[in-house]
Amino acid sequence: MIPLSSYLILGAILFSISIAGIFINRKNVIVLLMCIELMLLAVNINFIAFSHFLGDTAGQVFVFFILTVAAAEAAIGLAILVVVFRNRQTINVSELNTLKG
Amino acid sequence: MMTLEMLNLSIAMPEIFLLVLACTVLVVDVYLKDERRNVTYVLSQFGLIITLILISQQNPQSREIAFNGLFVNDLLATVLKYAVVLLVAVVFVYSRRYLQDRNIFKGEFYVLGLFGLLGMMVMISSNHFLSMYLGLELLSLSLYAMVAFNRENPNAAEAAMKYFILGAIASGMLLYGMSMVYGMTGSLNIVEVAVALDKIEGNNIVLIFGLVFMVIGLAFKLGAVPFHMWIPDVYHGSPTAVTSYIASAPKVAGFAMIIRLLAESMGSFQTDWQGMFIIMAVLSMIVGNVIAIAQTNLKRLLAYSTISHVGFIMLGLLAGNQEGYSAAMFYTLTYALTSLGAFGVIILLARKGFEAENIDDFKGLNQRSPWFAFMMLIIVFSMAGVPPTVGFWAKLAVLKAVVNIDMLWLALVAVFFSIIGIFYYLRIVKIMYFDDALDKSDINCTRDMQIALSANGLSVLLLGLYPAALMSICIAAFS
Amino acid sequence: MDMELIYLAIPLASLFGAIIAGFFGKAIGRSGAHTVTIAGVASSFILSLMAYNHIVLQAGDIYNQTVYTWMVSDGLRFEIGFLVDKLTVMMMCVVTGVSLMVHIYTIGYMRDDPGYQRFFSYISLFTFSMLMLVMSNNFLQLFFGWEAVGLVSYLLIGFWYKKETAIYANLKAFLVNRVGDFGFILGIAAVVMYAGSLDYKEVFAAAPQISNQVLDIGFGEWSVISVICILLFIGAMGKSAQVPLHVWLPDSMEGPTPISALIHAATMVTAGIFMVARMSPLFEFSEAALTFVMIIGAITALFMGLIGIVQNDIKRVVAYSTLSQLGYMTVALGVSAYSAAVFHLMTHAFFKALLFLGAGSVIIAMHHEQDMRKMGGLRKYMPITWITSLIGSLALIGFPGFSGFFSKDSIILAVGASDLPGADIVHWMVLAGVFITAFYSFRMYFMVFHGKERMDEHTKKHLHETPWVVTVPLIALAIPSVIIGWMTIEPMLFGSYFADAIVVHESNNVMATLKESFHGQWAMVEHGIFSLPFLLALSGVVAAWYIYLKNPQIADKAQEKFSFIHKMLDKKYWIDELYVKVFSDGSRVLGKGFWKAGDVTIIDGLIINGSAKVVGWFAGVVRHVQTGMLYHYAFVMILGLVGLLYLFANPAS
Amino acid sequence: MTFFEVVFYAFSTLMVVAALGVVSARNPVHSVLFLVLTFFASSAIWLLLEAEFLAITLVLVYVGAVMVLFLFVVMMLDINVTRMREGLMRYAPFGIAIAILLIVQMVMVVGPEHFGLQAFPVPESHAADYSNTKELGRVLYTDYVYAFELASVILLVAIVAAITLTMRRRPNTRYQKPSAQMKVLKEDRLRIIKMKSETIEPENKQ
Amino acid sequence: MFADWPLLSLLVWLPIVGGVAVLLSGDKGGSEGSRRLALIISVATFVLSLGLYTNFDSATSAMQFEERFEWIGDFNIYYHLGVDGISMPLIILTTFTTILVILAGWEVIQKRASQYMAAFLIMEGLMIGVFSALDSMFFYVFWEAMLIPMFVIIGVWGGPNRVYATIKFFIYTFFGSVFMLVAMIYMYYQSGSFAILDMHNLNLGMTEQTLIFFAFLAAFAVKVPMWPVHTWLPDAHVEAPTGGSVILAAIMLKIGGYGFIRFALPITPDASMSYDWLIIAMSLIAIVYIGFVALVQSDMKKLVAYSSIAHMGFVTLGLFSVFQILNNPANVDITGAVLAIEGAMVQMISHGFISGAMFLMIGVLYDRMHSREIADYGGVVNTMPVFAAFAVFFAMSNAGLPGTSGFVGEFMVILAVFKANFWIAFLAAITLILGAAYTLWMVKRVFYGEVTNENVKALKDLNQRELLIMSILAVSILALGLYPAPLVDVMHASVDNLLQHITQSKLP
Repeated sequence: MIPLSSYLILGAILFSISIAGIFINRKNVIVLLMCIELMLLAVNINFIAFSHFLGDTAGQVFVFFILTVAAAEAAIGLAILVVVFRNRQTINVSELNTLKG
Repeated sequence: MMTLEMLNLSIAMPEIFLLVLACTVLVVDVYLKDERRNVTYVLSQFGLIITLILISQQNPQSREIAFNGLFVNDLLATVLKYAVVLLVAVVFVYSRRYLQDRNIFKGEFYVLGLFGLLGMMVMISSNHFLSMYLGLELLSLSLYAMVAFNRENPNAAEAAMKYFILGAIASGMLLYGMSMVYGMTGSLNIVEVAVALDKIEGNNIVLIFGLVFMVIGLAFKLGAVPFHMWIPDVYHGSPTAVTSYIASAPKVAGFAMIIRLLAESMGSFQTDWQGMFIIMAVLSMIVGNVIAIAQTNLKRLLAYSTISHVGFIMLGLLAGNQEGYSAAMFYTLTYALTSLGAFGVIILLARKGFEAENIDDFKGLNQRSPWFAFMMLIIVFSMAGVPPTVGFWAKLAVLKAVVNIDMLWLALVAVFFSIIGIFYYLRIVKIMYFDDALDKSDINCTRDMQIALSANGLSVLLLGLYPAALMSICIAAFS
Repeated sequence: MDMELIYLAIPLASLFGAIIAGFFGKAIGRSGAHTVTIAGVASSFILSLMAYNHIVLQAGDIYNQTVYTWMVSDGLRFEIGFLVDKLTVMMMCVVTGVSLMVHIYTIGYMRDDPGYQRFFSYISLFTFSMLMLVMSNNFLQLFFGWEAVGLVSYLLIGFWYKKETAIYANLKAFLVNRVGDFGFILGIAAVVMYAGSLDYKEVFAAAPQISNQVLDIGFGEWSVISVICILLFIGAMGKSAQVPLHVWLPDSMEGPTPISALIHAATMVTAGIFMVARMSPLFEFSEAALTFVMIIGAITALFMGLIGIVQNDIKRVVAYSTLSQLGYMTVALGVSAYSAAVFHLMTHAFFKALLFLGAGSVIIAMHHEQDMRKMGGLRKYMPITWITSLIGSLALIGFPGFSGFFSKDSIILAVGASDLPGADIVHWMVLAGVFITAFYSFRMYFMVFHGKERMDEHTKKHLHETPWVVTVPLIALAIPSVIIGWMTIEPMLFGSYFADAIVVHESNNVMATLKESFHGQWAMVEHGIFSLPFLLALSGVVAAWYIYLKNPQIADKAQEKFSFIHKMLDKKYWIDELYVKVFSDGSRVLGKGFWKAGDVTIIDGLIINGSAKVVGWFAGVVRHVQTGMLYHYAFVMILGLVGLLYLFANPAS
Repeated sequence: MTFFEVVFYAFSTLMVVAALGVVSARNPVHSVLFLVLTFFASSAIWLLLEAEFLAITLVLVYVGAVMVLFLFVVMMLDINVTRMREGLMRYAPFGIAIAILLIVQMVMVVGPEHFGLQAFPVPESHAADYSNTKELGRVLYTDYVYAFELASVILLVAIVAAITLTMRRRPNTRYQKPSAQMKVLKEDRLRIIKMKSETIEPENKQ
Repeated sequence: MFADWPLLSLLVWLPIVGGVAVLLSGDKGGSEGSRRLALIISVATFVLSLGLYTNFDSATSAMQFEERFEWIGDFNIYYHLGVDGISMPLIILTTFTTILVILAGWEVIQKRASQYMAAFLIMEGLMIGVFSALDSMFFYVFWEAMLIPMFVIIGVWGGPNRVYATIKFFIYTFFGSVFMLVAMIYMYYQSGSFAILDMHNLNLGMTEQTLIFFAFLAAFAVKVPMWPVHTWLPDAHVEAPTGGSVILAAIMLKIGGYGFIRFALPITPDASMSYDWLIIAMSLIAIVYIGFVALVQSDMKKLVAYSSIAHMGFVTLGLFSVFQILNNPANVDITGAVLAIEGAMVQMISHGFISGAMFLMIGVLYDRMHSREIADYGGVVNTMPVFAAFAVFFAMSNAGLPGTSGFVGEFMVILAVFKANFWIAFLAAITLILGAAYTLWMVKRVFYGEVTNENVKALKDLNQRELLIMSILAVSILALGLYPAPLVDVMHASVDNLLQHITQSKLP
């Protein structure tokens, strides 16, 4: 029997990895986008696990919409990335620091 | 079986109309030639007026539920929706000329603006974590796109990128928090959650754990320290028209989100999130006011000032009672209005190829246009909280709420940092009134902009002279 | 005629003249100005004489009424009112009389001055102020008049406002007087505190009860009445130029001569004497205060006279003589011989005014040359001035029969009769003063009217007697200088003239002692010829004659031999220098210190601008937290998350 | 160890490793591929949780569409890969520390203490004829119709935004306008002008 | 006349609305019209304010001419106006001074004259509002709003260093007042009302009183200004245009003193009593220390500004010596407490006239020479005899000469504080010397002596307008000095009432 806590711990580990990824990645914006996908995945695991253990479909419905939104987010994120690249010829995170102070 | 009647569509009329409007604008715009783009503008404004009328038709006596509990309409929602629609309409007025001058006068601005507005209205009216999340994303996605709207501007792109990444992290955290609450209560419906939480005895670590994540998501939206880092860069990098959008209506939506998620659903954990809010409020007032002093870019300065105002809004919220909520609501509404006016003046001064975003660009404004200098004066003093402008009453209401919960020290901290704050507000007035104009060119702007900006400025003054009506609406919204 | 109206009209007539001449001076012209002011003062004088007639000769009722209530606060009535008794009426006559003379004299003296109307306005205003002072029945009005005469004195000393020395002198005069007023106002405050009233009558009535009280002012307990009297007397010291507040009077000679005569010899400076006499019901209760008064007076009388010896400016000699004579009056006050003091005040008013006007006459003739070393032998050229000045000088030295004799001898006798501690030393001091007075008076007289004619040719050619407007007042003043003492000594000193106004306690009553040995004026004159004071005076005259007329080189030799003493006297004991260094420079240094160190450096620099700078600096530093780097932003958010989790969702706690 | 546990731990390990790969791969293409792997593993775990529809959606929609989009953009932007990844390890220790701190904090809460089998017993498995898809589909169009509509709007916004931001009209691109071509009239193309006939005069008349 | 008019509302709003009208009339085509309009409005306001005096019932301490409407019902904030014997004279002073200020700026202000006039009119309305508001929030609104026009006046029409001065002025004052705001909110929750009179009847514990007292102290001490928070004043005065200086000195400073009377003393009497030594010490420092500082100023305006601080020291001294007076067993029949408070009040009014006159006087010189440095002048009497006469008169009243209004208040306060303590009176009386020293020394250097430079030689004497202003002021100063009873009489009842509040312990 796999207890709920195992799923939640898995989610927590994924969440933490994604956050660490955002922090340690200083070069490529795309990886940041991927980290965000990871984070949403962690959330989804949580929801589905809860949904399963609670016997309630609401959690799964939520995940369904999270997936939808994540797709839309990815689209916009990549679009912005393209705009940035066109303007700057780079997607290096360390170079995106004109706005500061 | 479900029937259409059960959805109770009539109370969602404004949203439905707005959606139709946005789609119509989208479609119509495709068929318009560039020189006839004004049609899009007029159509949007016209639609917004109808939306306003529709909202004012709503007269909820109590909480009215629609869409199977995903949607709620109450007085609070009606008032806030009215405010956001109005604010967005004014933003559209302000931005037309600005967009034209920069060759980004495109229908998509209005489409995105309207979709964002829809997102805000969904948030305001949401009675469910899901609709809240979707509303938030609808708004956020529209905003991300609008920030990058001027594709030729590298700063805008950079701002959009930062906003996007940080915003996505924040909504990830919000979701994570929601998932925990869902796990503990077995429901995503705000009312049901509240009911379930009442049964759980206090100090449930898991719920507080979830609460922390949710609070972070909310704090990010408002821009409270330490989740404020996006604000200066986004305000600065965005086209001023978009900044004026971001700086006004979404704050109201953010406020609604906090009320729905924290006050309504997590009300029984008020003491816990109060603690978090105290920390963030104090930090916001310190960081916002102090860093603003060092700014030379007006948009950036206003961004930091926003952060400090968020601190004040949170003061009201953390009071956690009707008085505090209504004070925070009053504060939010009037601040959105004031901040909109401030960006309006910046837009007013901008010209083709020239962004009037440095403080020095305001030099001698009183010589160039005494009237608009006066408007800016009112706005700035309102931000500083000097009577007889409305900003004073907002601060008073909030301080009152804080004093009433025996947190006198918090009130003292707040007023202390507002003294530091006054320093940079005065600098703006000083620049406008006491310095000679560097650039003596006339300010020409469209008539509708003049009227809107004057109305905006004067309303800050008039609300200051007679705040009672708005105040009692805010109080009624929470009774 | 209703006496109340007369009393009201006396000061107002002068005020009217002052206002007309002051505000409409241009319109009415020069002659208009002097006509209207002289008319005003003359009516004051005549009305004063009528009042004298009413009060003294007809033995009419003493008038003590409120004119109007200035205000009432806290049950304390602040009023303007008149007290007209014999003391007042005497002062009124002296003031208006001398003033009238001075007005007339001014027509000649100021003939060519562009500020002619202004001058008349000022002196009329002065007359008004002085009358208000002497006629007052309460402390408020007393202070009003007190300060008003100070104001006019300020205006008049600085009348020639282009003259640097004059405007220095008037500032100095006002400030030194203010030091006196500082004490005076505290004295009034003390009176209000302990007597609960400003009215003389009520205060005097409360005096016995006050005299039992003590006041703790930090170091030891003081008798309240002594504190009050000393404070009031500090006021008198300022106005009557007693050491150490005497420094302004010699400098005040920078003003036109008529005002030197009017204000700085005859009337204003005697206000202090008058005030103390008026306050006799209070002073009588405090031996400490009386002793203090006496000692101050003696010091002034002796040491200021000494300075007179070395002065070469004709007016300054008279000024120091005035100081010295004021000292005599003060001594008299100190030994409770108030009547003697007031008597001397009156006689002195006439002969000192006469001396000043005489000096003024000389100055006119000498084309505004005041240095005696450039005069000499004027007797031939200006007979009237010569004679009247001689009369004045004789009166001053107390030549028997002249008015000064009666008053001064009485004072000396009174001091001799007093048994206050230190009275015998003071007695010797005033006796020494007699010699000195005679010496400097006649030194001046000889240097001016006798001996070699030391003036330059041009001046000499134009020397002639001054016009009638100048000489008539001289004559008019010379007459009372001779006779007034003879006429009034009996009622004033030994009669009941001041019975209502002056209170003397039995134990202090020196005048009663004197009265026993008084057998009429003749007897006094006869006795006076053989008395020590006269011998001293005579030797003073002879010494002056010998040194300055007969054998002038002695003076130079003495000057060389006693160069230190000469220098000390010439420098007036360095008191001016001391004051300038300590008070004037000192307060400027202090002010600069307070300002630069306190306001500019600490408050503004450190606290105000400092905190603004710190905040600004801090802002400049903190803003760099906003690095612009996305991962830093994310990091801050994560820190926030970790922090909040730690604080709020920490299962370990 | 039951079959379910084997599956769970195997895929969990795979998922964590893949996730680590996402954040640490030097080449973004590798990152994307690791991410795909993570999604696959996750899909398997979701199957354990009887969320069949979502599991398949994840694979189809996410891996099939979104990840391809990612790959597409990575390729398109043609980034200097080696330069992009340098310096990663400098901050790694710090990142790992943060991650571990966070994991500790989170696991202390979500661990067995609160979410063990006592608190949340494993529910009964659904019957064989239970259709997760049908169940979801039923609520999606009834109870959650509002959310569904909103999701559609969000997708619309995403489309609008992506087009607005990235579509470029190149100024030098030439378009054909068939309608305009069709509407051309002769008069527009051909202009007949009348002029005097010119005759060339000989230069030297004389 | 005016008996049944809503006089106070008219007084508050007529100038404000009038000011807006003047603002709108603009400067296009000359400012003559707006100047006239401003003058008419200010005179009308003054005439109306006289209605307060003529209809005033000095027998009662109750608020008169009361108007009370709900303003912000949810917060219990009322539009509540009313005057008593303490505020009424200050209102008349305000309306009076405004006329002079309008006149004083008549020709001098060429730059944006309509804005200038409007600013003063609006300011007038706000100041009247401060003096007549009976609801603490209403009061606070006026109190703070007042800063805005003043800020603009100094900043726009001020001298070279105006920015520093005006920001300093604003922040200083703002700093003080925000703490008062918190105190007021706190008291609201204690009394359930923002009405000032309700706060008077509030019982507060010692700690609360102390905190509230210091909040009030922060607000009012800055305004008065008391040492050591006075440094904004010299800067503000030096940089302000003449009219600004006049309003600042004549009225704005009074608001601090008024605040002490209206708030600090009656609301926190016990705390006031236990910290009276602090206020007295600060006042005495203001009198002595500032007196010395004034002595060494080389800038005329700075000198007069410092002298203002010293004179205002008498106000606070008078107000807070009450406790010592009441506790001094040596006092017979007349307590002196009333005398002290009335003295402070009279000092405020009189300082309004005198400081106004002094600044106008400096303004007259500045308009001609564009210098405030004493060293640039000398012998002005030679070229401007009439003006010099006025100057000497004003200087004398500044030095507290009897017969001028400057004497009355100082005299009353010295008489009263003597009942408190000999040494307090001793130090206070030093002003007699110092006040005369710095004022007359300035007069000497500026007016007397030979003409030393060409600029002075070219000076023209007063014109008709200036003569009018100077005469009005001189007559007022003289009238008040010769017959202060009409002023003092209206205060008695209110001061008695105030004393009752002060003497009654508010401890629960």
